[in-house]
Amino acid sequence: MSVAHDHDHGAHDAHHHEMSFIEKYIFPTDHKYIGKQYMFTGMFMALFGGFYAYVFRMQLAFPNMSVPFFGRVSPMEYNAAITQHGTVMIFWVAMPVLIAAFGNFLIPLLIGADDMAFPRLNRLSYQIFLVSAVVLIASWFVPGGAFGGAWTAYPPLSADARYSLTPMGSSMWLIAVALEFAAFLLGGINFIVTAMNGRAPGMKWNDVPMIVWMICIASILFMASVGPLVAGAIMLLFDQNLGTNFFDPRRGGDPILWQHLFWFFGHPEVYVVLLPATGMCAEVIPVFARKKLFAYDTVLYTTIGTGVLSFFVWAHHQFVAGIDPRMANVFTITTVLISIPIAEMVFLYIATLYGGSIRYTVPMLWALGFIFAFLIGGVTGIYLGASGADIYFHDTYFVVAHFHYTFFPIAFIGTFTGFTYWFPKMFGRMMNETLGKIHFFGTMISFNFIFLPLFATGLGGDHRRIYNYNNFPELATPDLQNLRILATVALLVLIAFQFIFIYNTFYSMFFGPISGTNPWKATTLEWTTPENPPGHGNWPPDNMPTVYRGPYEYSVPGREDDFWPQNQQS
Amino acid sequence: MNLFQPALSTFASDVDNLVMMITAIVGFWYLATNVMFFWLLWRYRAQEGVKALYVTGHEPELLRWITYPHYLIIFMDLFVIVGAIKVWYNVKQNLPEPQEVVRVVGQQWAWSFQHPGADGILDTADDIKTVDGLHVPVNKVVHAKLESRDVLHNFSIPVFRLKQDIVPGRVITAWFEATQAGVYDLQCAEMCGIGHGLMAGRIYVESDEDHLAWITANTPK
Amino acid sequence: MSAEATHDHGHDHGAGGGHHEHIHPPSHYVKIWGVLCVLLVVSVTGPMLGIKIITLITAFGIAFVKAGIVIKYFMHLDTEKPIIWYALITSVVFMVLFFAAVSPDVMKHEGTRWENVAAKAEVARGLAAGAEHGGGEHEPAPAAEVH
Amino acid sequence: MAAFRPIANTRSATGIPTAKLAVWWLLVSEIVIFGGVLASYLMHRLGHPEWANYAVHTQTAIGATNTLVLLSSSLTAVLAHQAAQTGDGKKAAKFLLATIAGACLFLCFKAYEWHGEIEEGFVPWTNGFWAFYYTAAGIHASHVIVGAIIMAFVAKDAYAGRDLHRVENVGLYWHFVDLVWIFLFPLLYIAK
Repeated sequence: MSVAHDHDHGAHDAHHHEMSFIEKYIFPTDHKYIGKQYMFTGMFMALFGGFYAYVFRMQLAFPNMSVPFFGRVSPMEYNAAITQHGTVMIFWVAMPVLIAAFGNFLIPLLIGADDMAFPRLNRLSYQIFLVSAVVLIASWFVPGGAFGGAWTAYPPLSADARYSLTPMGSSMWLIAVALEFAAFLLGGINFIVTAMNGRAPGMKWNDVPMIVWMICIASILFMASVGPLVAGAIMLLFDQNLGTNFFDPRRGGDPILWQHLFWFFGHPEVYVVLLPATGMCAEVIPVFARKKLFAYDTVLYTTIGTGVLSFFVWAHHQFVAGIDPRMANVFTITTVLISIPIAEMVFLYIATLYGGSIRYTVPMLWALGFIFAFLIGGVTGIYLGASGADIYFHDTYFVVAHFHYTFFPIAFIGTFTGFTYWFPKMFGRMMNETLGKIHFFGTMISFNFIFLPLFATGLGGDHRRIYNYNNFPELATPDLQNLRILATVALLVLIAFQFIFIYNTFYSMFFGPISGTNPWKATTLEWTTPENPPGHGNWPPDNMPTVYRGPYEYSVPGREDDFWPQNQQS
Repeated sequence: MNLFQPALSTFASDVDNLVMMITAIVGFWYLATNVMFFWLLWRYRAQEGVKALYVTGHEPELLRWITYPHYLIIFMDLFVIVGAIKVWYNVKQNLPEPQEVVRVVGQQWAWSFQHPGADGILDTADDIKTVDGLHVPVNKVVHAKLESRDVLHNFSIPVFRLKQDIVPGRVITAWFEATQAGVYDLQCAEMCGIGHGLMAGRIYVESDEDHLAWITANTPK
Repeated sequence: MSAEATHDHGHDHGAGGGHHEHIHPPSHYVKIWGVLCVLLVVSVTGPMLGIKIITLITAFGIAFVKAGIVIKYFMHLDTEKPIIWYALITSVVFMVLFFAAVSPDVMKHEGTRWENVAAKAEVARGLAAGAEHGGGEHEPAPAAEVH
Repeated sequence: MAAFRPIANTRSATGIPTAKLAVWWLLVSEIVIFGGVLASYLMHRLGHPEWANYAVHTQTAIGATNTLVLLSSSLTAVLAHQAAQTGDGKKAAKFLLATIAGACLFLCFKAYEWHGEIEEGFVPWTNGFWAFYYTAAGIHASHVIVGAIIMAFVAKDAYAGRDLHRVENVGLYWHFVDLVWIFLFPLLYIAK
């Protein structure tokens, strides 16, 4: 250790080193390019996830009709569509975009570093992720078809091809998910270590922007919860292909074990993607309210509290799934208690608005839209966490509507918040505000019209994962069917509005007005780079930023400017 | 428009009342939060010459606005927890003495039912086996022994507010007491493969005389 | 030993920037290895007595002692920053939590209103077959109905 | 592998070297992976008294020998670290090679052991015990293989006097592999 002094030269050499095209764009180690790779891969996968949603919503609204661009939907294809929709949206859209893309792009910039601590590990993480996406997409085209046993993959259905009838599809699905976990474990270690060790001189723990905390805490949650499921995935893979009997009750295994392994990860996973999305709000709201984040320390404690509590609640997904009923009481208590830190966090974000000077820009609208939509997702969770009510709601569309009121704000509204806010930093140009507002209102309104009707059908008894309700007399009523059609039509509207976003993104990327380095007049370090978008290394190596104050110093009394950048000495 | 399924078991209205109570509590919070939210959005919109306040949020007189509602949330959480556990205990843990025991077997993708027959005892010669139709007497405590031949299924009767997964290799006992005669849906509510959407059954809740007549007519010779 | 380990020699290691560590002579590590080998012998011979409580203490109690020695003297966790301790302990605690919450369903074969008949049959079959048949091979799994 | 190091890598706000911190976090994620397997095994083992009849067929002698091999390779790993601390890269490389030799020896014993058991008809799909036996030991063995490969790269650099801090980091990983075996040994072999 005492001889490892050569790094000083290494750091300098690299800044003089000209990069080839391949090094810069195909196999980059620069955190900003890896972040963009994750971003666009995730958005590309979202197209597939959205297409699957379109297919099965059309089938539900107009049973057995031929769906345009797809054809008639068989029960097998329907099951595959819902399974792949869930898997893709969580593992290949929410995770890569919220954690990996924003984590890669933002962490070094916001802590005043030139790159991640381990750039090549970072590149390896993206490459594994890319392979996992390829394996997943390939699994849709193998003989037997794509895996259709729901994204929870409960055995014995998932463990035995004689039950699932997708011998290759289920194994490839499992391998893709396991590879994706490996990619995010590597990425997560990188994020945590970079934020712990790589901070700019002078940056104390309470000078760290909230989004960095959120992504790191999310990475720690992921790391601490995914292990049992990695082990479980290996066991399930052996069950599928070697004929072992971990989860097969005919031969001494236990299917309940998989459910626990899955949800021990699956519930913290919700918070893994939630925290970065709330972090976006914590960054964006102070900027456009021109006001300090309300009670920084308390926001941080509620985040940590949420993270820790999220490990104690997982079995509320299994209340009626065959666990011992006595355990359900414990998990009801812990589940309802998680409302305490989460409610406090939302209150604090709302309190940040008090006394502000609020500018309704597009990123601000998205951040406020997140709070509005997530509130509905949050309060409806109480119904499902309360074991007695969950007896009726379990596996109905009420659950579907509830978790879409959390996941849609997280994965899409959160992403739009961050994407529109940091777009000038990513591409050096501004997005079109008018198109942005049309996209915002179109998306928010149609989104509510998709999922509010689904709360109603859930109350009416609609079970999930049913490809045609005509087989159930109580559910084949015109009232329920009209609500299903309403939801489907709203989905089509929602999809149509996304084309505005895609157009706005690509047009602004090349032809938008030049933004300048700090268009929002924000205080955090990413807005202080000399070049915009920042060049390799972000800052000149001999002039890295030093931090003198917290990240949210807006409207400080006695100062002419209403913002006070973190790196300004006075 | 009548969306909601009628409540037709002894505990169905308990579940519904719990849902109502939760609706009252979270509805209050939802409305209160939104009123505050939109009022702040309107009141503190950017205005010419008005600078934002500079507060950290740790000032006691401001933080009060967060902590007091917060204590109230903790207090109301207790109601939700107690209410949920009471209903749960009644439906899932407590097991009243059975007046009839039936066996429910799920398999891909059909139900089969074994009724105790005239002697009221399962696994005797006069058992009645049916496919996709479960016959039970009204106003009697019925135990259902849930078994599966292959994968996970779920024994769900929405009008009874009853739902229980069926796990292969296990025998799980569910109970209900129907309060009104009629024919209702019985559904599989756990993903069980390609035919999951076809796995429908019917439950025939019959008055004592009708039930007796059905037993007499169907007892195997 | 611990007094020696916490003694600060103020040796600065480049990459660490202020990370202090004491360098032990090789003989120190060989001694610890000797202790570990003795513990290994105890953990193998203890169960040969055939007394259950001694088996448990020697097999698992000593495993924890050995683990503690490796963690302290080989991995030098005793001189590491507390944050590392917290992270490692937390992950272990989560696994204990996992075990505690899952074992009522998986370890136990019956509970409130449920009974794991398949597992009970498996136990009965395995015990009846006895140690002679050793492997406890299954009969070929019954083929699932083909639909 | 005189790699380019970003400035972020050379900073140390926590006082823990960056690479070492990463290894500790890696170990956290490994603890939960092995924790998942071992917790699952343990709850089945305690619920299935008949597994004692199957565990009789594991060969304690080979398990104990392999424990000795891993303990000794941990010793050479820590001696390599000690040599690296004194700045002696060549000596560190030699000790690392000895550790790799230990890893290979471990794998040879493992292969011999598994070969014999498979010959006797004990395969992963025989029953639950053997499924866990092969899976848990197999995941562990894959860590042994990965550790040996990484150590080969580190030894090559250390021999040339480069990146000596990596000797300690790979050693940490190796001690963890040893730790897992310390628990696997009584769980799979001794408890009968």
